[in-house]
Amino acid sequence: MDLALTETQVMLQNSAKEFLSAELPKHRVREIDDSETGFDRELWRKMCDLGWASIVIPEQYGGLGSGFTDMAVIFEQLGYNAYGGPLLDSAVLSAQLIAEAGSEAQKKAFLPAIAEGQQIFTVALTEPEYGWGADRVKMKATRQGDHWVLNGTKLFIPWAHIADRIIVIARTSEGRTPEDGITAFVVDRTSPGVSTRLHYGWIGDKLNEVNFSNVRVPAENVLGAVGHAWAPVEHARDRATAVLSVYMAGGAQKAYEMCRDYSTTRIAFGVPIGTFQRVQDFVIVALTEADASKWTAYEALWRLDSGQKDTAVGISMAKAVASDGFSKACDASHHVHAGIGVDLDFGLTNYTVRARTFQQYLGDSIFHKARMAKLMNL
Amino acid sequence: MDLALTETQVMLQNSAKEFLSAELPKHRVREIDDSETGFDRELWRKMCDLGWASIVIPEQYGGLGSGFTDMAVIFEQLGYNAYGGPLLDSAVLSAQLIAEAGSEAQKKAFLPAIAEGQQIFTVALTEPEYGWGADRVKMKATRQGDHWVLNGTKLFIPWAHIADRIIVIARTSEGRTPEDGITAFVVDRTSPGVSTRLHYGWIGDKLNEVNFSNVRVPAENVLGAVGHAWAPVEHARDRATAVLSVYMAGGAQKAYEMCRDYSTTRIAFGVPIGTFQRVQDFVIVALTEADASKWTAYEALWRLDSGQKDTAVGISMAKAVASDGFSKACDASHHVHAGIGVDLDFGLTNYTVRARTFQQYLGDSIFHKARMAKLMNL
Amino acid sequence: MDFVHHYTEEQQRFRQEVAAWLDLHLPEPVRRLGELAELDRATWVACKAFQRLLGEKGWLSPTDPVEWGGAGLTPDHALVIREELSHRGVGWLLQEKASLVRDALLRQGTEEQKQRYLPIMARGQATLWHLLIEPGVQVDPEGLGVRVSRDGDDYILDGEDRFVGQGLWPDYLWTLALADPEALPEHATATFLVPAGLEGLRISTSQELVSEEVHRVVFEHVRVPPVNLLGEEVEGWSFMQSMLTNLSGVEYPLEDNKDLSDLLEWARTTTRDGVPIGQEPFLQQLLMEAQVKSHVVRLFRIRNAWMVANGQPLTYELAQTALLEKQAALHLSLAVREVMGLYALLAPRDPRAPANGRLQRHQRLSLTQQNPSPGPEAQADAIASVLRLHEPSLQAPFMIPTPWTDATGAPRVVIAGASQGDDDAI
Amino acid sequence: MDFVHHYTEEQQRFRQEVAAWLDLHLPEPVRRLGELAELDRATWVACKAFQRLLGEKGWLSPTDPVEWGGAGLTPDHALVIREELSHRGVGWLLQEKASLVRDALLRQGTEEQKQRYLPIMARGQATLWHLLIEPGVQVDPEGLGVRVSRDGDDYILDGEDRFVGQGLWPDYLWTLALADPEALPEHATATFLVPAGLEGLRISTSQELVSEEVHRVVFEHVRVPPVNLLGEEVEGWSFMQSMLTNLSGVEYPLEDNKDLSDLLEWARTTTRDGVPIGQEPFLQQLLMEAQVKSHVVRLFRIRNAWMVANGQPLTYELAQTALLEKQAALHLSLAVREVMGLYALLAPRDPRAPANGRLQRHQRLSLTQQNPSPGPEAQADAIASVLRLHEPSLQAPFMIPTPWTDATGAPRVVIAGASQGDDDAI
Repeated sequence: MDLALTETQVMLQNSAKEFLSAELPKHRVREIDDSETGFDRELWRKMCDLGWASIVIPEQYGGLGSGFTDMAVIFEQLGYNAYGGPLLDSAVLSAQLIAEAGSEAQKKAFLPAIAEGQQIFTVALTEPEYGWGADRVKMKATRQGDHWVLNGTKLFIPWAHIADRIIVIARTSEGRTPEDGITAFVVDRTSPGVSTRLHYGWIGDKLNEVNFSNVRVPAENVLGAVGHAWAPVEHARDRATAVLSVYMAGGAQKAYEMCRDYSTTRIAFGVPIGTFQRVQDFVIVALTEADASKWTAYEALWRLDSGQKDTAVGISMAKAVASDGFSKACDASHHVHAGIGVDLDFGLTNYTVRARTFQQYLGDSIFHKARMAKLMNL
Repeated sequence: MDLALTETQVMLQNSAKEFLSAELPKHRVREIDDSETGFDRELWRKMCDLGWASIVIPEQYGGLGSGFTDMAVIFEQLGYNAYGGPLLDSAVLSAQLIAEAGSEAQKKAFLPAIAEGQQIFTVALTEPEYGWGADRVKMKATRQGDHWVLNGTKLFIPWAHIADRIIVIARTSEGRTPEDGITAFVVDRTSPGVSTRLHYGWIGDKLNEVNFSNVRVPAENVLGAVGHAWAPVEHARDRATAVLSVYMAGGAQKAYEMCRDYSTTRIAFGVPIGTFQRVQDFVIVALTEADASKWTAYEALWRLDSGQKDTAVGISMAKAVASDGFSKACDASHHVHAGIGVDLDFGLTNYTVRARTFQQYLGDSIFHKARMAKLMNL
Repeated sequence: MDFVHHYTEEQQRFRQEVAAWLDLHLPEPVRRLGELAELDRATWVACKAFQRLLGEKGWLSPTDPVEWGGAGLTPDHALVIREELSHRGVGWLLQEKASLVRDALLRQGTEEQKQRYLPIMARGQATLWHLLIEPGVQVDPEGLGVRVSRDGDDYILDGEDRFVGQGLWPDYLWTLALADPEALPEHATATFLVPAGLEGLRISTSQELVSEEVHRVVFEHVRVPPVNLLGEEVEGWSFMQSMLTNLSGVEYPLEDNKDLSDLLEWARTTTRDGVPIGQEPFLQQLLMEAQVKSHVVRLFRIRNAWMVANGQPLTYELAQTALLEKQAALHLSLAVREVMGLYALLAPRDPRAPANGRLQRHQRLSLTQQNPSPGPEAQADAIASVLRLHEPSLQAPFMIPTPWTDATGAPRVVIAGASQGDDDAI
Repeated sequence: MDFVHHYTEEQQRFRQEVAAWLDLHLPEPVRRLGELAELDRATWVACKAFQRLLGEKGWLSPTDPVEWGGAGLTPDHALVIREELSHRGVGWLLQEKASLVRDALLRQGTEEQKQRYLPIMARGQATLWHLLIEPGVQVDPEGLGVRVSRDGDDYILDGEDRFVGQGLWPDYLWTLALADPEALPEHATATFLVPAGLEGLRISTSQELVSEEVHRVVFEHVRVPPVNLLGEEVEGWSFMQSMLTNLSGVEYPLEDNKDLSDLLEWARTTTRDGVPIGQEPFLQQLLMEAQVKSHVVRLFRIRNAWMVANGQPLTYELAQTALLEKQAALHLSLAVREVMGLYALLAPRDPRAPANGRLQRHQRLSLTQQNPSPGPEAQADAIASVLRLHEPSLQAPFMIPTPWTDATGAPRVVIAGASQGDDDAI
């Protein structure tokens, strides 16, 4: 039994703390969020120079080949600072999908570029009939000679507007199960027929509608076997989900700390408001949601890194906890902060909007609990 | 708009308050609950002498022909005192089913006896595959000459052990829908082949397992048309559900009052515990659950009595609110009372055990919310 | 019992009259206005013009005497006006919160002040923003942002606070100002109706999650003439209490919860593999729970209005309703996300936004609607206080008390160094 | 990181030894005992006999020195013993709560008391009931039921309070007794280990929702000799704190939540029209929510034990875990009812009862497990206190403080009229 971080992990944590507190004060987060693309290429470059995009990419493809727990230590700090950019989608989700399903040539072509941050990848899974299961993949790809032709619409695709390549999950045949007949295609964002449009809304990540109109993709850009992409997609999604859960735990931790600190400094009726049991109860909710998110996520990562059984059920539990917990921690923090909390300059809403968004991203609590039930033979 | 009780209703309320505070102090409730049958025939006689069993039975059959709101005023007080006995099952559920589905001869034979309390009826609906929908009625009745033969088991049947007659809901044919092919039979409890057994458990009403082994029922004891009993069963159940909801609101009100009073009298750390916001919050939960239960139930009764549209959705909402609310009010009251609340002499558990039981009886919150959704075309 | 309102034939005829008048006079841009956040200057001018038309009919204060700009109508007629405006989505034009100030003026203003303010307010010639204070909630005087000092006959206001009101700029600001931060909380608080054209007033642009009706106003040495003081110098709390305990705003609820019905409609019409989302059992239960909460809030409001209409004393009811309403809003916000997924977050500008993005607005609004002053769930305090959970001996019903009212609801006013009012009650 | 415990080969051999011994010596009636409520005299005698056997091996206090009746083993060996007993459903025989009293005696008892009590406790020759007090929760001295007065050298105990312990009758009662109700709360509270055979002791029969482990004990002029006083006369609080802040009981959790796994199994195997109930989407979500809550409690306990084992200071963690555990119990209780319907309420005696009626017991237990002293969620108080939410300046971690410990965790003891200990700290 050992709940301590390794020395390497402590180093990663300290360097991330130092970097992010210098580079990402809350007003910077809002500036970047409010900018046209929501993407700061210089910041991205610095993050990649620290090696953050390379951590879980195998050594032979230019990565560090480290465990997901190492990656998560960084992401906990990113969550604490309310900014991740395309790191999760490119360096975890896309990279894992390529590492799992890609051919040697594809791995060599894509992974080093991702690891160095020279190329940004994203995965396009969800569609207008929104949902995270294989049954929600309806978009069709049809074979024409040595090309595939993609037609259809993907919604809520993170960072597609600045991505170099989009891994499109599409249906190439109808199988006996929804999982059958799904194929993954690596598509250049600048290919003719690809168009992206940023979604407008109260969204804590940059999501896009991506349209595909007779987009021709060479057959060699298929990742893995035609019709059998779902298993690697699910594996890659699981890994990204575990890392995202820690990101969310970091955000919940900050939402907790903000309300804890505010409750000791804000004076009402002559005393710190933390004197009032009602205020205390909200602080305690935020604390417990943050702790629950953190420990379920790290346990899931340990299962992943050490090859335990029940890895998938642990990851789904972690995401279910983080999906509910990050939002609840923010709600509780808003209760304590009252009026000041909804002031956009104050900083708390940087977390709330991400809690709302990531509650959904890669599957919400309902999706993951249903998955747990299935995995537990319920 | 008029939320006041009528003069008659106020009279009924006062007389019920007076009677019950004299006849049913909390130690009497426990005595009766702990007795072998859980039934006090003398008390039953007195309640019937006050006319309580006759209120919603039509005048031509020996009843008062009053509205369900009148009946509910009595039941609110019964709930407040944590005792109803077989009044709901006999004088509301069974009587309404007979009034709706019965022939003139059946009404004349049964309703006056119910109205005077000379006979006690109950309805046997639920089975080992427990549930409150038509799809849960599996027990078979088969025709043999001028008789029907019943075989099977009913579970959780209130007061069957002291009932004179049991209205058995059984399946006489398989229809296109679960509602088709259900028939209601009036069965003497003493008929050969009928056996009842009280359920053991933490149960706030006297429930029985009832077994039917080749029980012969004369054809004239079928209530209404063979195969078409479900609609009247559902109507009768709706009426009983509305009345039960008010009973539960009365219980929630008492659970609230107990914790409100206790919070002002119990001293801890030198002050009444009601000084502490955490205690206050539980008192407020109990109060709000009691109020919500009361007003949704009375609105449902008003819909029923005044023949409004959406009566069924109102009733299901009332039961959903009362099912959740009565239990929550008791939980909150337990929180305030701490150790003393779980002492069986103290009286609070008289309410808690009923909250747990009636949460289920005639359908729980899940069942009624699903029904609301269907009625609202969701 | 009877849970619906019945109208007389005369009132039904009046409804037709109001409807016909509205069809004729309600300007197109006002009619089309979806979110107040989209209010531009032209539309705001149209709104104000229409408000003046309403005011000329006396319909902005229908039950007030004609001499003060009202229409001298019955409460039932007023209800008809509210209903017809609300059905057209413009009930907010009635400025109902501002009417609380008008009522307080009517009761506590000087004759000169009544003459000066009441007619222009009733006639829709003055847009009023008021200090953000929740009814029934204890106010911490030290939390007040605006301070007042005396300079000759005039008053000088300094500081910053949050105000609620419509439009881009008000005509008047109603505010409390603290005269002496060193004094006991109840002391020396004054109420002003400040003309918004005075020098030194600045509406700051701090952005909030939902900024449309809450404004941050900065007072920089604003010189206010004595005529803008309401009541006496030390009657600030008293005037505020008079507003907060005013029950004329406790009226029967009108519309159903529009956000919830949008959500239900979306769940009915949006399918997954041909099955409406509303038929997914878990989401269905969530939706019905939201429906139940919304309906209970509605019933509580009916109860409250009925009690007021029938002269029954309110004790905990208003605070209970407000508390439940906030809890229901947060629950609905979660239900929207769980039912709609990421669609819940799309704004009106996004072509994929369901229900014109109203539910995305609800996501933010459900947070801003929580208690705006520190100390969460302040309504719970009010309920506990009125139930006297900390005082074993008293159980009598009374008006919502705060430290600044006594058990009869009468204001307690104490001036530093002098005694005024019922000193024993403190 | 590593979330499982790894055993050495030697420890695995020790496990085989323990298992073999248990298979040989665990009496059949004890093995079959489902609910403590069903404990009859014969079974209780068998339990006590078996406890003595365990004690003779030193396994009731495995890590204690052999001289005090322990087995001088490592914590890992102790864990093996706990696990093997728990797997057989008889972990409760270890009397772990009583071991807190033993540890406190070890630290604060006189030599004579250690000689007198420690060996018999370690050897299972004494069944101990202790006053019902929750760890980490502030105790109101005025709420104590037992009062003490002096009569010559002896002490006289009077009053009534609730005690926790196994069996039908204890050998000793550990209690706090208040010497002077007029004095300040912290004053003059004494701790006794009262032989249960003394005259005037009565175990009253008040029935509770779950009565198996909580007993009401009446003291009627019970004369207690000085040797039964623990520590000094005024060290009652100090002794209690020493017990409550004892971290030796903070160990890695063993079994999964049996009630929950019973419920899951029932939902897997019970069908409606051939479909397992656990596949109904709404109930499935409820079940998984219960699973999540249970697992989070387990992780928190692992975290706590790991922190203790690694010498990290605990602050809010124990109270947080206890609070969450109670909330999870109430949630599970609701889930049981919603999933099982009326089956949830059936007792073991009913032939239709699922899971031998254990879930019906959980219905009641979830209520009795809530805070037993007035003032709900007292754990929340403890968390808020340790987080110092009301004190802006301090954020240092420290042991769970109550008014009777200072920030370093040292007990604060003050005697009426005299000063002792760190007076400034009060």
